[in-house]
This record gives sequence, C-alpha cells and structure tokens, in this order.
Amino acid sequence: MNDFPLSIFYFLFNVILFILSTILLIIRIKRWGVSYPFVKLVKELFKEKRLKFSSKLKAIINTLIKDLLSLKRAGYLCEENFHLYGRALLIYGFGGIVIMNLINFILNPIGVPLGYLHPLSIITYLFYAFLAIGSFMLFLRRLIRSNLRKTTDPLVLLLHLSLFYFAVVGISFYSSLNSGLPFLSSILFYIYLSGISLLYLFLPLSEVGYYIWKASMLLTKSLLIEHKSTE
Amino acid sequence: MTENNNEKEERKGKYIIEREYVEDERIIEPEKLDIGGVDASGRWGLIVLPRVIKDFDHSLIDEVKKLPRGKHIERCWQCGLCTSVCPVAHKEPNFNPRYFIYIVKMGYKSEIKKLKKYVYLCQGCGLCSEACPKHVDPSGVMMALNILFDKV
Amino acid sequence: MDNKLSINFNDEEISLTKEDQKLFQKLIEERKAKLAKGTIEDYLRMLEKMKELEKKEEIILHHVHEEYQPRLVKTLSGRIKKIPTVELWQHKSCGQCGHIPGYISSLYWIMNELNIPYVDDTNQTSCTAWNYYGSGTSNSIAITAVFLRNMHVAYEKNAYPLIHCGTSFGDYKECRYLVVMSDEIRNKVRAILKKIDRDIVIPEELVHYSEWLHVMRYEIAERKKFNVSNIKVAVHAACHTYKLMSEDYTYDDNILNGIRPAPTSSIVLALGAKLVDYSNWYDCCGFGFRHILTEREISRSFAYFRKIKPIVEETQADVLITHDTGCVTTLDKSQVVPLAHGYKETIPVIADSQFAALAMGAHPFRICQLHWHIADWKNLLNKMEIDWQSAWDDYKKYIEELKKGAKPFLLIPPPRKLQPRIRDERKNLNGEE
Amino acid sequence: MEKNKSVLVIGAGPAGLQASKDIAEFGYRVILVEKNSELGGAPIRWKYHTLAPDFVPTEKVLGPLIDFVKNNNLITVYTDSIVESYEQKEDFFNIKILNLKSKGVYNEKVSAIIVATGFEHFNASVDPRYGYGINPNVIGINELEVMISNGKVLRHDGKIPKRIGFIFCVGSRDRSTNPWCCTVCCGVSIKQAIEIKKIIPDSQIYMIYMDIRTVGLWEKLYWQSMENYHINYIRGRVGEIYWTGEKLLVKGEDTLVRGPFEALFDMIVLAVGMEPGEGTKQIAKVLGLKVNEYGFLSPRIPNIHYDSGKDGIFLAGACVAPMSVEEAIGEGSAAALQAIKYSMRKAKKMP
Repeated sequence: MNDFPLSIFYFLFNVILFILSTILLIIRIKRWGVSYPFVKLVKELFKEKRLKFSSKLKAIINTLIKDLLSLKRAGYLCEENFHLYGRALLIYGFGGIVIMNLINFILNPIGVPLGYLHPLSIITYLFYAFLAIGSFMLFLRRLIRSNLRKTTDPLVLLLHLSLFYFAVVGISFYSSLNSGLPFLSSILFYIYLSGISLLYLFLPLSEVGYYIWKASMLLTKSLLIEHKSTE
Repeated sequence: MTENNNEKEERKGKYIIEREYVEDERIIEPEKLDIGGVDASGRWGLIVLPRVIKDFDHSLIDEVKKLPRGKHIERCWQCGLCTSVCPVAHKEPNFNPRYFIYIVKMGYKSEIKKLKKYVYLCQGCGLCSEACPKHVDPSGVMMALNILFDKV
Repeated sequence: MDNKLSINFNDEEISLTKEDQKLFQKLIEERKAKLAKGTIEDYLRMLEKMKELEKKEEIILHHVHEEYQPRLVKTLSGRIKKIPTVELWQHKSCGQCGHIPGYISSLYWIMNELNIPYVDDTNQTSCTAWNYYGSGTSNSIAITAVFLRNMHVAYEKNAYPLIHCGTSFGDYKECRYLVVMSDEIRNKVRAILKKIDRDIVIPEELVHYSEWLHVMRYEIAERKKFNVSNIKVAVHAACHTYKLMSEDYTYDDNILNGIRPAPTSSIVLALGAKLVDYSNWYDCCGFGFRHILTEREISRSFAYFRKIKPIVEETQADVLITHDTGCVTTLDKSQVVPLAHGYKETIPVIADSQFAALAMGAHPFRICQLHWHIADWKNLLNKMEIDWQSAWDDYKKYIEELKKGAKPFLLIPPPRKLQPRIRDERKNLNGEE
Repeated sequence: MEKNKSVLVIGAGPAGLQASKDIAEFGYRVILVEKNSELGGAPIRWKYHTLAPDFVPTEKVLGPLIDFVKNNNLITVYTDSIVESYEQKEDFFNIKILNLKSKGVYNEKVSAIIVATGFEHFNASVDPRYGYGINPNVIGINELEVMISNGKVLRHDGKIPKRIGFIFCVGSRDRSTNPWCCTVCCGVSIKQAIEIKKIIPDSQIYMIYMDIRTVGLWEKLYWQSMENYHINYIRGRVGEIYWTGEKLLVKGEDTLVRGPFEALFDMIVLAVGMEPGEGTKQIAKVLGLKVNEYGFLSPRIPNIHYDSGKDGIFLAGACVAPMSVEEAIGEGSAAALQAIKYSMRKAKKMP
C-alpha cells in the first residue's frame, strides 16, 4: 500500500468519523430537549453586525482562557491536586494531540517518518504522554478510593480507559512510524485507527459530549452578555 | 465570570430600610410609571412581590430522571453531605448541590431562576457522589441540572 | 468573658459590672411584672382597682348611668360591658376627618336619623396615639394626660365619650391600665391636669363606635332603604381594636361563633348582606404603624398581596368593610400602584358606618363622601341599585352653589336632655359646694 | 402444676393478650379484665390494617392471640369491666371487678397482677391550629387506618383526594400539649402514605416533618416511600389550616428554603401521638401506682419496665412508655414470666 493514499485515507477516515460523531452528539442533545448552542454560537459570531468581529473574538478567547484553559470549570476550584493535575494533563494533552495532528497533516501530509528527535514528533509524543498520564491518574483516583469507585458511573471509568488506550496506541504508532519498521507501523496504524474511532464514537456519548455542549453553551452566554452590555 | 452584574447598575429599592432582607428578584421598581398624570416612577411605584410558596410542581423531577446520571435524584433526603465536601460550595455560597436538588424536587421556579447561573461551576470531581449516603450521585445530578436549568 | 457589659450610648461609653447587670435586669423584670397585662386576671384586677380608687376619691369614675340608656354586650374576657347609646361625646379621629371625612359624617347622619343626641365638641384634642405608635414620639405620661384631658372635657359636657378611631380606642385602653395600676403615673398625670384646671376622670367603659353600631344594628336595619342581600361583604377587624388589651372588646356567641370580634360583622349580617370569610382575616391591613412610615413600599405591597388580592381571589366580595382609620386608608390607597402595574384585583374599601348609611339611603357624596375613596365603588353602588350618577350631578351642583357663597349643609345634632356641668367652683365639679 | 394459682391481667391489648397466653400455656389461670367490649386494644379498636415495617396484616399478629385467649378455658375474660379495688394479703390479692354495663361486681383471688392498660391517641382538637373536628378532611392517623382497612380513602364529600398532606408531631414534642415523642407515628404515617399510594396511585403525598424518626429496621419504610413511591418530604411546621370551602389552605414554613408556604390540600392527616389511656389513669389510682410527670406509670427503675415498685404488681406495654405493637408484645411476655416467677416463689415461701 503506497504512501500517498494512506494519508488521504487517514484524512477521509477522520472526516467521516468526525461527521458521525457530530451526528451522535446532536442526537444526544436532541434527546435532552435543549437548544444546539453551536448554531447559536455561529449565528452570534457572524450575524450580529453592530459588534465588531474582533471584539466578539476577544470575548470568546477571554472566556476560553478564563474558563477552560485556566480550568475554572474543570477542576481549578477543586482542592484535590491529584484531580487537578490529572484533569490539566488530560485536557492539555488532548488539545495538544488535536493541534499536532492538524500541524502534522499540514506540514507532512504524506506522513514521512521524521525520526524521534524531530521537534514535531517530540511535541507529539509529549502531548500523547500528557493524555496517557492524565487519563490514567483520573482513572486511578476513581479506582483507589473505595466509596468513589462504588459511586462512579461505569461510563466515566470507560472514558478514562478509552483515552488512555488512545494515548498508548498513539505513542506506539508514532514511535513505530519513526522507527521505520513498515510492517509494525502498519499493524499499529490499524490499532491506532481503532483508538481514534473508539474516541470519535464514544466521546459524544460520554461526559465529554456533555462538556462540549456545556462549553459552547457558556461561550454563547458570554457572547450574549457581551451584546447586552454594549447595547 | 461576570456574574453579579447588578452591582454596576444603581441598586433597586435603595430606600427600603431593611433592604438586605428583600431579594432583588422580588423588587419591581418601574423606571417610568404614570398614574393618572402623576409621575409614580422609581420609589413611588415600587412594589415588593410576596415570597409565599403557593404550589409544588414535580414535573421537573421527572425530566431530571430521564437525563443521564440524574435517575437517583429522588433518593436525596437533604442531609447536606454533598455540600459539605464540595470544593466549589466553600468558595461560592450560591453554589449548593443540596439546595439545587431540593428546589428541583419541589419545583420552586423562582429559586431556580435566581440560582441557575451558578450551577455551571460544578467541577465534576465526584467528591459529593463519594460522600452521599444514599448514592444519589449528586455530581451526576449536577450534570443533569446543568442541562435542565438551561431550559427553565 | 469579662464581667463588664459595655454599651455605647450616643458614643458615650457606659459599662455595667456583673452586679449592675443583674440589678438592671431585676428592675426590668419588676417593672414588667408590675405592669404585666394582657392576661384576663390583670384586666379584671385593673377594673377592681379602678372602683377602689373611686371609693378613695383619688379619681372620678364616669359611670354609664341610666340616662345614657346602656346596652349590655359580652367581652372576650366574659365580662359584661355596658355600651351607652345616647348623649354621646364624639371623640373624633384625625385620620378620618383628614383622609376619609365620609366615615364620621355617615355616623353623625345615622345618629340624626335615629334621633340620638350627641355632642360634636370642637374642644377635643387629638389623642396623639398615631405618633406614639407610629414614630415613638411622646411617652406614657404625656399620652395618658392627653387621654384624661379629653375624658374630662366629655365629663364636663356630661356626655359619654364614644371613640371613633381604633388606635385611640386601643391606646386609651392601655393608658387607662397605666393610670389605674401605676400610682407614680397617676400622680404625675394629676399634676399635669391640675395645671389646666382639670381632674382625673376615667370612663367606666371605653367604647369604640363600632360597638355602638353593634348594639344599634337592629334599629339601623329597620331603616334600611336599599336591598343589600346580594352584596358579598368581607370584613377586616382592626388590630388596635381587638388585639390591644383584647379582653375589652365585644364578642358575641352567635356572631362568627364568638371566636372573632362581633362588631362590623354583626351590622353587616343585620343589614342582610352576605358575610364572606377569607383565609388571612387575622393579618394586619399593612398599615402596621411605624411600618407604613418607614417601609412604605413593603406596607403597600403587603396590603395588596396579603389582603386585597386574596380577598378578591377567594371570595369575589363586592366590598371590604373595616372599622378603623388606618385600615380603610391603607387598604383603599394601596391598590393604586399595583393596579398601575397591571394587577386586576380591586375592591372598594369603606367603613361600617358608611355601609350602614348607604343602606339607609344617605347621599353617597354629601354624607358618605365616597369620592374620597380611590378604589372603584361604582359597581358596588350599582349592585345596591343606588343611582350614583344623579347623586354625583347633584353634588356637583351643590359645590357650584358653595362656590357662589351659599351656606354649607351642616349636620345638626338632635337636642340634648342632659345639661353640661357648669364649671364655676374650682373645687368640685359635681356641682356640690 | 398449682391448680389454684391465677394471675390478674388488666387490659387486653397486645401486651395483655401475650401475657395471658404465656401464663395460660404455663398452666396458670388468668383473669383478663378489659374496659372495652372487644379484645385487641388500640390496634383492633382503630382497625389497624397492617403493621410497620413489613406491612404484616394486623390479624396475622393479633388474630391468633385473640383466638387463643377466647378459647382457652384457663383464661376467664371480663369485657366492659374494670378493676374497682384490690386488697393485698400475705401471698395473694383480693380483686373486686366491676362490669360497667351490667354493674355486676365479681371477686377474684389472684397471686400476681399485670397492668397492661395501654395508651390512647392524642385528641387533636386540643391543639386548635389544625382545626381538627372543625375543618372537614382533617383526620388523625387512627381514623386513616380505619379508612385504609376499608380499602377506600375518601374526602368528606365522598371524592378521592388528589393531594394529601401528613403533619408530623401533632400532640407530641410540644410543651403546650405533650413534650414527648411517641416513637411510632413517623413510621406509621410513612407506612400509611405508601398504602395510600397503592390505593390512589396518582395521588401527591407530602410529609410535613420536623425530624423523621423511623427507628431501627423501620428505616426502610422511609427509603421506600421516597424512592419507590415518590412521596415528597417538606421539612417545616404548619401554623394554621384554613377551610376555603372545597380545599384546605395549609400555612407553614419550608425551613429548607427558609420561606413560608400556603398550599391547597385535599386532605390532611395528623400524626397524632400517644397519651396514657383512660384505663392507665384509673388503674394507677386503684392500685396506687406511681405515675411520672407525663402520666405514664413509672417503674421502680425507669429502664426496667416490668417492675412496678410494688410487690406482685407488674407493668407491660404502652402504659409505661410510648411504644410499638412489637415492643408491647415483648413486654407482655416479660411481665408474664415475672408474674409466674413471683407466684411460684411466693408459693414456696421464698423471699
């Protein structure tokens, strides 16, 4: 299987699964009977003419930084450092992987192995490691404390495991890619694809789906507040 | 979070001496009110709505039970263990998992409207579910209430 | 904790040692015990002491003797109370004359109709109870002196005081308790009265005008000209009449089976109207005294959401009747703002004397002066089949004439039989040497 | 067996019945004196449908006792009668029994006495704020028990109530009425609420409580009611009930929201507490037994209920303290054993 179609296949694979996952998320939100904030978010961003586009962007970025990246909503207020670091690693890890995938795809569409020491692969490894450690920490936390284990929803444990599985599989695939062992990387590639599809199909049904809805709903709210204050 | 934005605007009902006993939501102070040619705006046309609970409404609780991880909400007997271990509750007094569950169970819409912007502060850390003696899984219920309060 | 209790009293430090605190506490307890009232025993003990003081001639007791043609009613304490029906000294109310003049002109008109002699004395001072309860000015001695000064003027005119306002009535009941039970207050008040050549005269019974209407209800019902049987009436009993020294107000076993005060409800029943009940009859009208001065907004909302709205929702009554100045004013005037906010429930608020006068065919504007009331009374009058439109035109014409200098129409009290006591001897007012 | 040994048992409630059964099975004669005309005490008088916590039908528990007592020839039952006087001899008592209906007087000689005169439900009209007896549809849990055993819970106008409220601690834990807790009416009220939900599935039931005291294994009633039967719990007290003509306006405070509520209910059930019964007061005078400040018979040592402080007289059941049927039955047995032991030792002149 020559190289060229591999990256196209990988790209198409991602696009299809992304669409599938969005549909799953929308079905789930429909069952909740709540509005789809993404539509309102986009509408707010582009339709409203009075407010300059830049100030709207600024509002989004400031909410993103203040709420999400500073983990205000995701553990920052929680005194339990173990939980805070686990969450931080997981979120930064996951975010990083998504960004690195995009960058890799743009800079290296045909997936030429760059070797271990190449800065790009180092950063990718780093993010995967973050995700692996973060998800394992969260999983471990909920496993050790007996009462927490008893009261944790199995889906949450499954979520942490699936993220951990995805991270491990990701690292092994990338390292095999760099190591140049064609046979090994192809098997690992398919395992990696299984990891990705697991995420795409499972995330919208898990807590992350809820967090995506919540984040976009809060962004829309902050935009609405922005409009109200400027009227 | 620009939560309490009413600090900026002039506080309603500032002439009421026992002002802090009256919640903002219950004060209706008309900017402009004309009664038969007489200008009764502001203080002169101010009315304070009663805070008597007239009825109980349990439709909300059926909705919560349908939402993910909200199905054990009826087990809650208001013991307050969740609020006692909740890290957010110690920092933001308006965030109180026990109270959220109670106003949803009894359907006190006015309280829900007043406090709904605080329910998004839940960190999902699960300590409340760990502490809950009746395994209500309040952290899951908070997720459900996040969804529900967006509709109320 | 240190045994010093330090209080900052207009930024001057006062500190009480432990012993002082105990003494201070003991004093308060003693004073409270001495003046403890509110229980039926205290009330009856006060009445006994009043009679003893009369024997010892420390005070003059204004008896409800036969010339006043008294009628008997039962009070909450079970004691039988004598209500004088004729030769009455009208103790007017500042709020009624000021805000709702139709209140007492109706009462006078009824008395004229029934040919009841009375004295409408210009030499009466205000009872100062509003500012005592409202803003806390005045003190127990000053307010008792005003009470006894008015009673003495009535005694002088040889007419029995009939108190119009609930607050004066409640206040006078409390002052009478003070002046009878506390020698110190009595001596101080006597000194004040001496300065204006007056003596301590305490009425044997303190009578509120609603109790007079209660005992005269059948005579009034006889003269009824308009049929009120289809009028639904809600009654609000004023706190100061039956909650201040509650043992001394009229209760009747066959009116609301003796659980609630009889006046006002009894005259409504006697006139044949339908008395309706509502859930929070016990609540205040919103006036609350200091409350209406300092928290006008909450007082207005309380009156509307706690009284007017529930009454209209629960009973769809045609009129709300009460027997006190503050209640009529608050319940009537507090409806304006909520109606402007878009609430629909409204009900006319008038006094029992006005309702009786209307039923007896009094002029709605010259006598009952309903135009001082804001809540819409038109459909009440329509339902009573009173042609208020022509009465209004007639009233308009009367006003025009007055502007042109015509003599105003006055209510002349029927001639009296009792002669006023002439005050030439300083020493004794009973006419003896 | 001592042929002529016999024990007087006063009161045919659960405690008295159990005591009589145990003594008779031991071979002693029993003189059972009951003030009312039928045996069984409060559970039968108020037709308790089932007993907490497992909804066991009352007949299943008391039925056998009553049948045994009725058919056993060692037990002579005096219904509609009271003990008029007693005289303590060296090792026996002379008892004079008066039949209230026929006014006949009977003399009995017994070796020991068991007092099991039981309790009476608090008369809620003593507490005027609920308007019990004046407001229609305000009933006590005892009257509700009668309705449940008839299988129909109806308003005064025969309609089925939709919204029902239970008010806890009526005539209990209240200085102006009875300052003690009756230990059972939380459990009983919740049991009844569940039974109502079975009879009227779409009813809305509210328990207005100060504290829920479902002690011991009765706790599962509380959990069941909340989780399976969707019964609502409002923590607060009720200050006034007002009859608007078709519904009851209940005014109280919801202390979890720190606010007043005024809600319309179709029916209100008052969880009336337990008071020392008439029989208890009467027997205390006749036998000269000590009574504590609440009117319950006070044993020599408060923790040992059967020991009345007088030789040969033993106490059992709710005449000593508020308790449930199961405890009363247990105490009946205990008193029976003490009575038998006392008689045997007296017979053998042992101290």
